[in-house]
Amino acid sequence: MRPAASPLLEARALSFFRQDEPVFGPVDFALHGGEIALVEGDNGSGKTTLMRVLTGMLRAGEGEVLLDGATFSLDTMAGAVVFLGHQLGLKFDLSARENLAVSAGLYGMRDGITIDTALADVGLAGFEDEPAGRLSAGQKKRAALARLLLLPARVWLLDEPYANLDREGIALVNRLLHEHAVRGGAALVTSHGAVTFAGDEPRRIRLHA
Amino acid sequence: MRPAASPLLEARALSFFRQDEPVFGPVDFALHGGEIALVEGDNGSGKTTLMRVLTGMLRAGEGEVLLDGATFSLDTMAGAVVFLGHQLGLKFDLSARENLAVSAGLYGMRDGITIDTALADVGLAGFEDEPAGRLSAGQKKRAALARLLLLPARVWLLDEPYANLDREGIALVNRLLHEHAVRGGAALVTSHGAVTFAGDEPRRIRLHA
Amino acid sequence: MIASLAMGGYGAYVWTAVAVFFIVLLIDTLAPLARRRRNLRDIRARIARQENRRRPGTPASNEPNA
Amino acid sequence: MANWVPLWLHRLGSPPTFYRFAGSVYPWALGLAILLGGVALYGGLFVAPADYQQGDAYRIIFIHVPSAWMSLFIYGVMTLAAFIGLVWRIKLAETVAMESAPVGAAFTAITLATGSLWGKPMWGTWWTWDARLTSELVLLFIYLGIVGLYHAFEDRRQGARAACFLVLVGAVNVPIVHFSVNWWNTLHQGATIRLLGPSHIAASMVWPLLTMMAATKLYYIASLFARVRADLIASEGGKAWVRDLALGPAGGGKA
Amino acid sequence: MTPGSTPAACAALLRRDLTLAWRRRGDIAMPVLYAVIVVTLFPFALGPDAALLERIAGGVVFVTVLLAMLLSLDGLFRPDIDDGSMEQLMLAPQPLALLVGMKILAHWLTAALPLIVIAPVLAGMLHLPGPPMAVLVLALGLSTPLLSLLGAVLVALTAGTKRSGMLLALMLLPLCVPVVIFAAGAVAAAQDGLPWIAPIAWLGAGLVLSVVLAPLACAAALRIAMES
Amino acid sequence: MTPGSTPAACAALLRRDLTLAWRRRGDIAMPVLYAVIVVTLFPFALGPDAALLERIAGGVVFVTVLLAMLLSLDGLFRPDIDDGSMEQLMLAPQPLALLVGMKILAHWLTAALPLIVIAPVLAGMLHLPGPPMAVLVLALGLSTPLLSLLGAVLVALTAGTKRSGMLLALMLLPLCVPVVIFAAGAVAAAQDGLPWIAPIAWLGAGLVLSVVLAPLACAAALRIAMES
Ligand code: HEM
Ligand SMILES: Nc1ncnc2c1ncn2[C@@H]1O[C@H](COP(=O)(O)OP(=O)(O)OP(=O)(O)O)[C@@H](O)[C@H]1O
Ligand SMILES: Nc1ncnc2c1ncn2[C@@H]1O[C@H](COP(=O)(O)OP(=O)(O)OP(=O)(O)O)[C@@H](O)[C@H]1O
Ligand SMILES: [Mg+2]
Ligand SMILES: [Mg+2]
Repeated sequence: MRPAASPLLEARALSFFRQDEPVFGPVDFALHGGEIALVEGDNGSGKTTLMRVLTGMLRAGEGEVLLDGATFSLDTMAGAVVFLGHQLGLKFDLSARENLAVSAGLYGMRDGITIDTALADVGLAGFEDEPAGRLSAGQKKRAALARLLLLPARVWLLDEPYANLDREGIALVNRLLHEHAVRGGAALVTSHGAVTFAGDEPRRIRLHA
Repeated sequence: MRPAASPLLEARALSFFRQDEPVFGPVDFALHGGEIALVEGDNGSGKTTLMRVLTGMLRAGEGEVLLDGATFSLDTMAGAVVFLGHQLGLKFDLSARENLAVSAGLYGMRDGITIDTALADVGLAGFEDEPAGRLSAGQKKRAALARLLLLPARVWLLDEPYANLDREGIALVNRLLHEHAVRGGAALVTSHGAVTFAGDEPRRIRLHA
Repeated sequence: MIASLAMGGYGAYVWTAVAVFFIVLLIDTLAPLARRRRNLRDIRARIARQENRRRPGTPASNEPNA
Repeated sequence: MANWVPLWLHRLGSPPTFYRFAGSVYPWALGLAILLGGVALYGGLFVAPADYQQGDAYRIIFIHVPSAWMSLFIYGVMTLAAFIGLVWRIKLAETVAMESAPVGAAFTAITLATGSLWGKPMWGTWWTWDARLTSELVLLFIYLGIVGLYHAFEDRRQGARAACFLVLVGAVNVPIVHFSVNWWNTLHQGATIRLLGPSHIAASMVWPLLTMMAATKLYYIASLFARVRADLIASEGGKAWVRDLALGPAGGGKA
Repeated sequence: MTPGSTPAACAALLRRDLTLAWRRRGDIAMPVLYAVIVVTLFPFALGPDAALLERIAGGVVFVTVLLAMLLSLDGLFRPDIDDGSMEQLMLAPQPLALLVGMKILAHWLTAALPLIVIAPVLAGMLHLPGPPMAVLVLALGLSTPLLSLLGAVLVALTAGTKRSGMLLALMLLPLCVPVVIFAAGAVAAAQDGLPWIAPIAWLGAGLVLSVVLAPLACAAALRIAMES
Repeated sequence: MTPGSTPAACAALLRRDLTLAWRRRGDIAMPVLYAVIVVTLFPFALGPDAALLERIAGGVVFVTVLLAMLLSLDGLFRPDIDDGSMEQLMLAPQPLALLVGMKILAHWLTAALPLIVIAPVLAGMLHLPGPPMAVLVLALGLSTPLLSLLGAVLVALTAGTKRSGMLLALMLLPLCVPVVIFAAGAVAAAQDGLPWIAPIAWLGAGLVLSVVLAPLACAAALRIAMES
């Protein structure tokens, strides 16, 4: 684990405006390696919006995002962050294995892991060659979770990773998060608070509508 | 409440095949007025598929579906069933109010309710004129739930109504279901079992993958 | 006067051109004025709605039921 | 580039300031435009003598040519504004570029219509596919594409940025329109009217033309300002000054 | 009109589709602009020879209108299927064929009518003279609803597939051949001063037939498409 | 090629797009069939006069190829944006312009190349003789990548909007005008036995310029499009 001098991901007085109305108020947090934070908020409180601002896809209204102590921008820091959104980024015509191969080609691969072990780890053993479009809603989510396992990124931004998963799937997400923290990574997870977050008691960031 | 002689919705040895493999095994159940059943099953166990078979959208492989004691078919029975699927059927360019007006025009309206009271009831007061596309994921779901309130259909088929909702939203779904049962309606609800079903203890139908 | 209006037989062309000029520019003048009025009306409606959201559920609210 | 540009623009670019400024200029610009336009038309249609070749049909020139000039001039203004808007992210510049487009499209449409109306008696056809006519038609499409792209976005600011981009891409067409008569042999006449050098036509024809040119420029300013005001209200909807305006006694009334 | 009755349902659906079109009124203008631009391309590609252009004017305008309608057809059922509205239409207590008929009507009003209005201008740019122009408008008035109806059946058939735009074009174009032959034939006949009533009458007959049959076929095709 | 390096990323993306195209190889055939059918419509609409058809052959083939490419352009970025893949591309450690360039290359290979192959057949159907045919193929070889690149920039601009198909046509066609004039002009010159090198050289110059600039512009436009 690296010295936690500068936090991996930091937001300073971050806010976002739509037509001059704040979607979420100024948010401050600092995530060091090994930390996981849960962003909670009711429907419409701006969780998804916050995530997109953190990836650099939306331009922050005020405040700034720092990655490893440096101002984050898509050009300089790309590759350090992996994002799992409402849209999973799976090509329905490619098999789960092929989908992961593309991600690995783009982002590189963590040492000591293969695509097939990652798929087995998320419970999709036997579905490797099934086109992603034929998987059920929850199985698709699992395939997307396998990406997290595979890629070397140290910061995970997960938007509602629990949605559509059964109990076992939720436990899986928690295990992945735990292992990631142990490896020294940081993760920000949103949830509308209806599912119990079963891992170690995490940091909580609340958004208010 | 009508005499519960013949059940409102009945499935007899119902099953569905994809490429000759059963997606779900033979399912039997009978829902009388005032009854609510929860379909549970892991990811990929066929809950969505069962729902689509029940609406008549997919043709049952074996077995049959009876509505009010008569064989169900799209032509004869339409209007008695209202279906809420993964796709909510909202037009993003129309306001919540306009969306409901279309549904009311198509299906008719229950007595003693107006579109605005239905919207207020699901917590969207003040959002009536907002284009549905600008609502957050959970707010969209609520707008779709308002349809249930408005339409006179006696059978509700709800596919994962709890997904994307915050705690208050889940309570809302339970209240709607309860009121529907009291009025003598029947409802079939799927859930992947990760959310606690907080209403009166319902009937449970389990699907196995 | 009549003669000059007839434009030596080309009156139809010249006067249609003048009419096109005025009609197009008239529409172009009126459009933003109407839009400004509509925008102000929308903003008033939005303010009213936001007030409504702050004090939610005035009609038909039986929330504690759940 | 020097940073006095953003500084200066930021000062005038404060939306409420500009809103008030535009509101006070608007009636003067429009009034003067109508006045000058009336004088020019009177001069052109009744005072100026008939052309020895074209008879009275040439009088369309007093509408056609100033409109044609405006159709190009406005695109030039848009290009400049779009560039400033994209480089320095100045909202007002984006707005000016976007709100100029409909006015430019209007003048382009007028040019096409009056050109056709002139072409029928002169060339015996409403339309030919000569270089200047066609490039002017393409200019209309570009204007419409810009307007369409701007409105296709849910988010106005985002739409403005995308459409500003398109403005820059489409700018190549402007020199083509202007120089087409020199580059290709066409039916359309070349620069017969010289503003400075000795011109082939009588002074009584030149002054209405110049007056009309001034009138169209003023009209452009008036229309642009009215549009920018409408746009500012929509895009600044959440700000206090707009709320005050909306809730104000006369519902905004005069600014 | 009590809500839920058949007239109310038809009115609600028609109003919905027209409102949606109005909200995106830019999209209504698009087929028109597309047609204008395609027609404009021909003189560039062929050179500005007026006699040649006049000779091909009728044909080019028909082909262009056809292609413009084709592009807009893809949006006839696809959005409703994608957002779940189609399921609601199918479960509604009204006959699906009727509801589908309303959707086709709305489509014709928003996509084809503006094209008919602009067609004389396009033909004029290609130097088509006045009298054939009247026949052109008449032929378009009969052939565009025919294309809407035929197109709707095909678009319903392809609705179950992911990307249907091209597939649709492929399936529709052969069906359009007779329509194009009759319509362009009528204009050509008018241009040459020959009688042009017969082809127009054929178009009319085809239209009557398809007004009755197409919505039924369309509803059946949609049922199949939704079974996936 | 270690995974994550720039060549590996480009290869992975190119392979992905080509595999996807292959999985839907029906869709590759679509533009070709579309072009075939549109070209076939002309003899029906204009009558089977061989001299007339030969006169318009070059122009009609160009316009048709252009329209066919236009239809396929819409699918260049839209699916990636809709399913969340675009976000992954933007967050990847490689320069976006390069990745976008790969996507454009894949698009040209799958959408334009088959059209170039079929074009001589189409021109033959319209009675275009042999020597101008060679010029036609050459002109297409230079103008289709140009169209892919220009189209990609515009399609990226419209990517943030809901429905882009028609808008794209409106924006692209003015930019195509010079391309069509030069390309069809070269064929016409060859048909008349005049020198045709100059327009071809212009096309080449335009192509070189846009190979360099278009991917950059495209990446910038996509950034704007994703901000919604
Ligand atoms: C639809 C048809 C026509 C179109 C689209 C058209 C377009 C234009 C444009 C764009 C200009 C401005 C060029 C510039 O400032 O660089 C222009 C100028 C002019 N047009 Fe036309 N025109 C049309 C028909 C005609 C006809 C029929 C005549 C007269 C026979 C005519 C006479 C002129 C004259 C005298 C000028 C001023 C030239 C100069 O001083 O630069 N135009 N036209
Ligand atoms: N594209 C958009 N345009 C305008 N407003 C939007 C848009 N997307 C979201 N909003 C608004 O922004 C607010 C925050 O939305 P967001 O999607 O971030 O909420 P959320 O916290 O993710 O909610 P949920 O739990 O329902 O997914 C909501 O009030 C919503 O209405
Ligand atoms: N269009 C399809 N084609 C082929 N197989 C499919 C299709 N849709 C679903 N399946 C398969 O059918 C099975 C049941 O899918 P279904 O969507 O009904 O599951 P579900 O119970 O709704 O799961 P979830 O909780 O994840 O939504 C899954 O194994 C899935 O792989
Ligand atoms: Mg969300
Ligand atoms: Mg499901």
